[in-house]
Amino acid sequence: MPDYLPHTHEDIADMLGFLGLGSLDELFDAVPAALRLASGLGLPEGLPEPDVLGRAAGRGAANGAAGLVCFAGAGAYDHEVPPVVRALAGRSEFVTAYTPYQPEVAQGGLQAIFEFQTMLSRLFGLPIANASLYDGASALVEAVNLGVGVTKRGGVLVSAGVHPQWRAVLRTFAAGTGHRIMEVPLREGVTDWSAVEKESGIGVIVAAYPNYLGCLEDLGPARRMCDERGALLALAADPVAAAIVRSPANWGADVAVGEGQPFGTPLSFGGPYLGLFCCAADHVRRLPGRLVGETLDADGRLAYVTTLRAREQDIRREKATSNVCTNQTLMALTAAVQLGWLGTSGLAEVATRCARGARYCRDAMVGIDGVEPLSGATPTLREFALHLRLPAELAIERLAEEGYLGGVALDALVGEGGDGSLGADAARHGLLVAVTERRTRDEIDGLVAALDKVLR
Amino acid sequence: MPDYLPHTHEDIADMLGFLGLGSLDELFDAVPAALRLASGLGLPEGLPEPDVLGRAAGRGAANGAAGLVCFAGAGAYDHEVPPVVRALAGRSEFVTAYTPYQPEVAQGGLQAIFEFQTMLSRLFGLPIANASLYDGASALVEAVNLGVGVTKRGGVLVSAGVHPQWRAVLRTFAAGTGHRIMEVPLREGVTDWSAVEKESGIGVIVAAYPNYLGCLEDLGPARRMCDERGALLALAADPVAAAIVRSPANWGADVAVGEGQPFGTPLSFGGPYLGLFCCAADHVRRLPGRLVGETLDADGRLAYVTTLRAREQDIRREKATSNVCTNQTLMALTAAVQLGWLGTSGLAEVATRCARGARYCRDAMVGIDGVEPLSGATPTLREFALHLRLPAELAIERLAEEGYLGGVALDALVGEGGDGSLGADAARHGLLVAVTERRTRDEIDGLVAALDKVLR
Amino acid sequence: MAASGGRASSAPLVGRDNEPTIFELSRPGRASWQLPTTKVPETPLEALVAPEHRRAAPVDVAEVSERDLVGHFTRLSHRQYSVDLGAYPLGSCTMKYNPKVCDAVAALPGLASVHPAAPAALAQGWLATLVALEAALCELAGMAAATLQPAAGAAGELTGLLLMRAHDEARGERRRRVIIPDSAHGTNPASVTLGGYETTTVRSDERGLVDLEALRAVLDTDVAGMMLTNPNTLGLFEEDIAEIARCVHEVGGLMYYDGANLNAILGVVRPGDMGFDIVHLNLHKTFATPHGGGGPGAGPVAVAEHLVEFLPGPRPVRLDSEDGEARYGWHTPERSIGRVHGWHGNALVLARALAYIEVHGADGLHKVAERAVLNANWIRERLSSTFDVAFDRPCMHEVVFSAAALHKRTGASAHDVAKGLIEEGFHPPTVAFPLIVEDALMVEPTETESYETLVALAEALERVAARAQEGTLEGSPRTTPVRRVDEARAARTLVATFDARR
Amino acid sequence: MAASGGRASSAPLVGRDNEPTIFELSRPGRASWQLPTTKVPETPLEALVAPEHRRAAPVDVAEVSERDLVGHFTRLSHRQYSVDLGAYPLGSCTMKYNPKVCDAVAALPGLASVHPAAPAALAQGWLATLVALEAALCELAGMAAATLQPAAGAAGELTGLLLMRAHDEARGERRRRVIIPDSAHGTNPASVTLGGYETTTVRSDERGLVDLEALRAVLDTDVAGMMLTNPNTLGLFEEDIAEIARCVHEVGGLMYYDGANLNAILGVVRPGDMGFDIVHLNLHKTFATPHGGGGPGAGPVAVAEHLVEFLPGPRPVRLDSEDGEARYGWHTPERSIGRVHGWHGNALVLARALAYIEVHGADGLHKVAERAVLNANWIRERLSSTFDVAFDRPCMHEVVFSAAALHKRTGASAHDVAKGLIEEGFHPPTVAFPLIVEDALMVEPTETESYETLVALAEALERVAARAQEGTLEGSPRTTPVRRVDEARAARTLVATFDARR
Ligand SMILES: Cc1ncc(COP(=O)(O)O)c(C=O)c1O
Ligand SMILES: Cc1ncc(COP(=O)(O)O)c(C=O)c1O
Repeated sequence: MPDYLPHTHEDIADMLGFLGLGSLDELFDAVPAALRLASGLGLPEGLPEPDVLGRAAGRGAANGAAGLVCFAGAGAYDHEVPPVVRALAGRSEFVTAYTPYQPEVAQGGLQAIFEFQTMLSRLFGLPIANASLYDGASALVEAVNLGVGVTKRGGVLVSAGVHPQWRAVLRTFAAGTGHRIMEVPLREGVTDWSAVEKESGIGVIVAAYPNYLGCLEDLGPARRMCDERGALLALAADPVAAAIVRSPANWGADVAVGEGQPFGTPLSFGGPYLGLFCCAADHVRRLPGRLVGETLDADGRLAYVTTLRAREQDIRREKATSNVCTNQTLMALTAAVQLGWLGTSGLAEVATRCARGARYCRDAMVGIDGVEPLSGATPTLREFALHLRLPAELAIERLAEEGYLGGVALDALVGEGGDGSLGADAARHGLLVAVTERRTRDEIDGLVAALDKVLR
Repeated sequence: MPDYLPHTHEDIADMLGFLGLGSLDELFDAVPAALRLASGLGLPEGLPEPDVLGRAAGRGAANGAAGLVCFAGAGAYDHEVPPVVRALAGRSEFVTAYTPYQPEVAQGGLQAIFEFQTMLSRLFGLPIANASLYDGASALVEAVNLGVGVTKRGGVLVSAGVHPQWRAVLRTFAAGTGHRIMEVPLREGVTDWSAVEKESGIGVIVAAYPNYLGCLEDLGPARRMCDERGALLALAADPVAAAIVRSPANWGADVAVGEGQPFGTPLSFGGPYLGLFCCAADHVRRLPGRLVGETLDADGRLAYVTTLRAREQDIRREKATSNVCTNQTLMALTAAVQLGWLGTSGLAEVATRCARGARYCRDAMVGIDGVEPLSGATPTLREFALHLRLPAELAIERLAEEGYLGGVALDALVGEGGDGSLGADAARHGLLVAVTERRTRDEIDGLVAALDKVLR
Repeated sequence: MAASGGRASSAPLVGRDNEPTIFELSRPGRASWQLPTTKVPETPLEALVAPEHRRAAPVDVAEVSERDLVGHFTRLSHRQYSVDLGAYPLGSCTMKYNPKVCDAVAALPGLASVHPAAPAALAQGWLATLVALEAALCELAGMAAATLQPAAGAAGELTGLLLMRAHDEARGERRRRVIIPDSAHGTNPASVTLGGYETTTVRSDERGLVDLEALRAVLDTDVAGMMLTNPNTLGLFEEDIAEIARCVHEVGGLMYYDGANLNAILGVVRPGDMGFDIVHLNLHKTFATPHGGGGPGAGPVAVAEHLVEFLPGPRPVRLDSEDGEARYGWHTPERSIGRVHGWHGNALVLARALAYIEVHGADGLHKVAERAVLNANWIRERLSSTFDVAFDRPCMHEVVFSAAALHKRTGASAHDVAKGLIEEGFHPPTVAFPLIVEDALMVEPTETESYETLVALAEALERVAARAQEGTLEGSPRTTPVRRVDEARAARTLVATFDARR
Repeated sequence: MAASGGRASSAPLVGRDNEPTIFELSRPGRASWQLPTTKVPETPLEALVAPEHRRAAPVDVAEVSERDLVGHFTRLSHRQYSVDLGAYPLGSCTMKYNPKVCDAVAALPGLASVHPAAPAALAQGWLATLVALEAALCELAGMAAATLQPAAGAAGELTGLLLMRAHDEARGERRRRVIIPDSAHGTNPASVTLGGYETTTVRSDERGLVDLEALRAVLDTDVAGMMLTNPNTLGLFEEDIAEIARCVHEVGGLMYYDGANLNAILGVVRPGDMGFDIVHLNLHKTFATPHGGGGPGAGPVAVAEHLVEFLPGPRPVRLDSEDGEARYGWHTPERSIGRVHGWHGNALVLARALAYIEVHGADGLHKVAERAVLNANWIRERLSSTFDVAFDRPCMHEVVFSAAALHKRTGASAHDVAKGLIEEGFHPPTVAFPLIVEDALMVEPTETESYETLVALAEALERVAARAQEGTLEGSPRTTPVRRVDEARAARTLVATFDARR
């Protein structure tokens, strides 16, 4: 059976002859014999493509969730991705290119990222947007690193409204950088900034908008605390909600990060996603990741190129602003295509439809016996948290039997036993429900009926 | 909801203003009012894309056959089409191009067709291959037209081994051209040429190789009859089988036609498929359809262009060799990609695997009680016909319940009551079974067991 | 040594070299194919094919690695213009943008993987698709029923002519002539011949319309019918259509509508209402099923009530059902002319067209016509001082200019203008058709091109005309992978395969 | 008026114009989006978002028709080089051909449409995928377990350093230094800093390998570990690796393997067997998950037994089951350093890599290494008289040349050579890396390029060198959509959005 290697027997003989070698094995003479694998790899023999595709399809079929109507969110959303976006973003020129080290033959990708940067800058209201980071969580880590770098203060106040898994990632990486991460609890779904009034040495304050329970918080207090302490405000913003709510810049954010998955990337079991990163112009020389800029070619023609490369590790090495090299360019390009498809009106329409669906769903659900809103009366947008009579994981299991992925159990996000502001009971019984523009009234009504049944 | 039309209100106003018109309606002033649709079309309003895609998917789900393991053939086969072929043949440059009227910007498509012509010419052994016709049946019609045109004799002997539906198409179009189509019956699965020894005025003799029952016939008698009468031999050849059996040219065919679907085109409920057409060099000026040839550009560089256009209807009008204009170029290009992927060894391998599978399946099936081979001991290749104790349509219905599309009922091909050589009983109880390289031993064993069960 | 498949120098992005053929990239011993593991016993070929049937040597197709296969065809794709790259204002061809959702429909496994001989019970979704499309097309054409079998416009024409014939014969007649205007597309007369009729050409008058007097002069009871497009191939609406139809019907002839130009009148006026009896529709033109570089298309034929009994069969039909649920089957009309396709027509093309119709709906299709006609008239007006408008009246969805005056003045023909336009980044309009206009340039912008694109196209044509004036057009195009090709040489030397090259 | 989206003049096929930005194509009132019919009550925005939270005006993204969107991005794609167009011999980057079957795997709805928070019971197929991939990677690396969370190589490095730290701390230690050779990739030192360590650079000797004496001189109990790629970034195998590992282990340090170059040694020698404790693998290099113009990739980290307890969690694991059927769940190690990704890593990239491994199998992966090394050595030998080979010993999968002599002789730098090569139809090799080689040209042909392609590449580089000699290289590239770009200007003027343009 053929493989992907073009070498014929004659090729190999010719090439070895040219090299004065007697066998392919001699190519590895530099590898000490004692270290070499004596008996080959403990892996099966290769399978033909159709068999491999069949296996993968079999694994796909074993994912029960793939067939369910999706009301799960928590930072990953089931949005419409039209065939036209898939076709364009899937063009092999974009998919099989490397990082644009030779701009003369990479104008296509570079321009698409330039357009992405512009769109994101407009969405978040900040003048600088980079070419992507790994995901929302890693973007948050970089935002904090930037903030600490600017302020030279390692204290970081993080609202407990920030996605619990992002906070976990932040904690992990703080072990290396030594930042002091302090969490600010939620009360009735909004951050209780008063709880940390006394903290000092604060370089960065982090909030989420809307927060992970879906609540729109007043960010005035956070901004004021920043002003008082000379700290930077870093916002984790939902980029879809941003189409209809106040922008990070409007709240006075110095850095805004987010998860760009909703812009054209399928749910994909969590990745590859798209870390969004924007900042004020002051901080551009500390920007993590790549940045595409405009310039001229030898003939004076407009051209695009990655710029301010002196920040990056291939030049600054240990003094680089970040270690990120390979990022998520294809997802950024996909977002540019998806946003181009949505356009000004479509983006607002999607956000509005999400909010409508969520409102409709929430109103119906809080009417069910055994369901309470978790965040009290705080306004929510496209997602909301409920307290169920049953443990949420159990409810989700039963809803799956009815054909719905009914949401995300808070337990699964914050870990059993809750986290800080979310007590063990709330975590255990908390269900986060998200509604996108794809969900129909029938589907919502169906979920509501199923939940009612499940809770009986 | 947006549509695909880019015109804004301002655009329309501007453009109408430029034209001195007051409304879009005035654009149609030339259309007599009495004729115009007063009340609009009796069609529903437009649906958004996702709804339309959902509907189509719903219709797809209503096709039970899509989920069955396919042993149906009769000229349409379930062959392997790898992702790489789909990706390349699906590139939008190929899909959304027009017929190459401007060769300077169509070298890509033209060269691909030039390569297709070369591959087909090598496969069938004849020097000239055109750029495709609608399907195998239409290619046969054109072959007969060419033969009658060359010989100036309207008598056409057609073996009953030619696909019954192709023969039907031939009869339909003969009503226009006035050819006298005479069918030559089969006996024990092979054409009984002796039955038509006395016919005169014969311009073309048509045979199939293998014939539609899967039998490999000796074509020597047909060729001899042609030689005796100065008639042309037109062969309907299976292009996959051709990889391992004698080529049309080798049998002395003047024209060879076939159905090219097996080369990269999915089953597609019967279309778009690919009419293959090859002929001897003598007849090139009577060739139907398009032909790509090589030439030079103004700088002396090799270039491709459609050639001998003077045969075509846009120039010769009523004297054209054929009326075919739009053909099946994309399928021809797909075939070039698929054949490139298969290559010399893969093409032979596919054919051999089909023959192996068919042999294995046939051997097992004829052992079942209630099953007899329909064509006696005549050798078959990738497909074979059986006589079942039950009506074949009933058997197929029951096999479907077991998960198999068990074959094609001869009835469905020849019409109830049989045709010529195939009596009503044989037609009713005849099942045509095809095995491609995709069918596994387990699948074949499963079908055999199911058939055994069904016939009990 | 074989040519390198790794050099991208044939891709216009980096170079202008020729792309080697796949045969030049081929190297014995390479391969790409991979086939599933089947565990079927590996009977040797010798035991499968008797010597008298066995091929002597394998077919030498080509031997390349998957990597080189991909490089080769990707580079070829970059040497090919397409709608997705830019405007394609080819008159008569209706090269509009094809919504990608239709590709997604055609790729659905539930549609694409169905065998055409699957019993009706197992293909209900397909039958429903075909029945729905037939109904929609009939509504658009003002007809009673349709066959979806014909694979392209020309196949539809011939089918229509055979229907005419069957109709004749059913009346015990044997009419011999079919009338066609001199502006007609070449497939019309070619089909007439294949339908067993003779073509009688009727000339166009100074309006660019059928000359009524000339028509009346050739009408008699030997006339089986008349083929017409309306708007005609000059982009003009045949205003006298009612009268034409009346005259043809009066002698017992049938009216055949060539639907290649239906885009102009969707939802405005219907062929049936104009008096036509038989209509073919080019789904690959009007209903945006992409043209594939030369096909596949589909050319369904719709007919008035009195011809339904002759339609090709088997036809997809909705069956009576007791439970009210839709059930579909096949039915062949009593006096059917028979099959015109090996199976059921270009089914996936039909599915695309239905999706296109559903997504547009009644209102959307009407808008298509409006905007197509608006665009064409804007271009007509804008360029009327640069080129001569062939006929001095508003056009429908396309407009025919004549470069004859320019040609005489500057030596630059319509052909030269076309080559110059390529350098400006546009695919040229249709040239040299229709035949009755000297140095014709036939522009069909289609409704999917924007106002800005029209302006850019007009400006580009103006620049080209200016270059003609300067005498600098001859070397065009200079920016394409190859420059002007020698068509005559191709016919003279006739190298139609790689093997004929040496 | 907005720019025309219908002009293809920016596509190299027909022209050399700039492609307008989507913002220039934009025209108020146009749109492409279509959303499903949901029948959800149309509550007005005002009732959904309180005034104090409401955005004042919609975000002005861009307003284009679907047709112009398609034209725009299709034209942009024609302005982009890619593996599918031709060879891409970027050293250190391993730009091999990516089998299309992996795209098909990643597109499977059963994989692509699964929500990452779906309960384990509903994501068994995904968990099985991850567990299978982890096992295969561990076998290839000679390690005990792995985390699949890191999204790229650099993320893997930092994860590895945090594991080092956790290991230190578990022993009650607080070591401060990590050793890195001067040839290392820039992400290594950058990660060291983020891991809270200081970088100690150790120089390479005249062999291009770690200078053992220099290494011994910097080793002490303050050293947490050493990061190394092997083969190193000069394409050379560190022959003393066993001794290096011994020395580092002797002072209590850990050995970290940067897996960017694993392609060279697949199935030949394993990092674990060389003495490494922590290994990251660049799936987007070795396992042919396409690079996407800059990502996504995946950088799983595999570790030796003694570090398993620190791995990030939650980890996909196979559960004990009574019925023998495989069941999967999540498990977080006791002393886990915590999450390093928002979810489970770049899952679809992981699925691609598994498919790649399955289709190749043990033997196929070994062949990958053999052919990659064969190709690199052939190029090395062939070009050794044209450029200086940086180090005079056989290379592994890539080779570093120095254009320093050429530069001195002709004034043409490695950068100039790269630009000249573009005109020859090849993407250039990596230039200016590794930093320790003056005027470095780092060529990595990869195993998927054929002998013919290597010959063509060598010939092209020879022609470029000859042009350097003639002094005609400076103006290159002249065939690309833009010519040499002014990188300094970009940094000076900093226009990183369309809005900053004016
Ligand atoms: C006016 C007219 N009639 C008929 C045809 C023939 O249609 P087809 O090419 O689909 O056979 C065409 C297409 O070129 C046409 O433009
Ligand atoms: C030697 C080496 N190490 C590390 C990296 C970093 O990997 P990534 O770009 O995936 O973060 C690279 C990739 O450029 C590399 O070549």
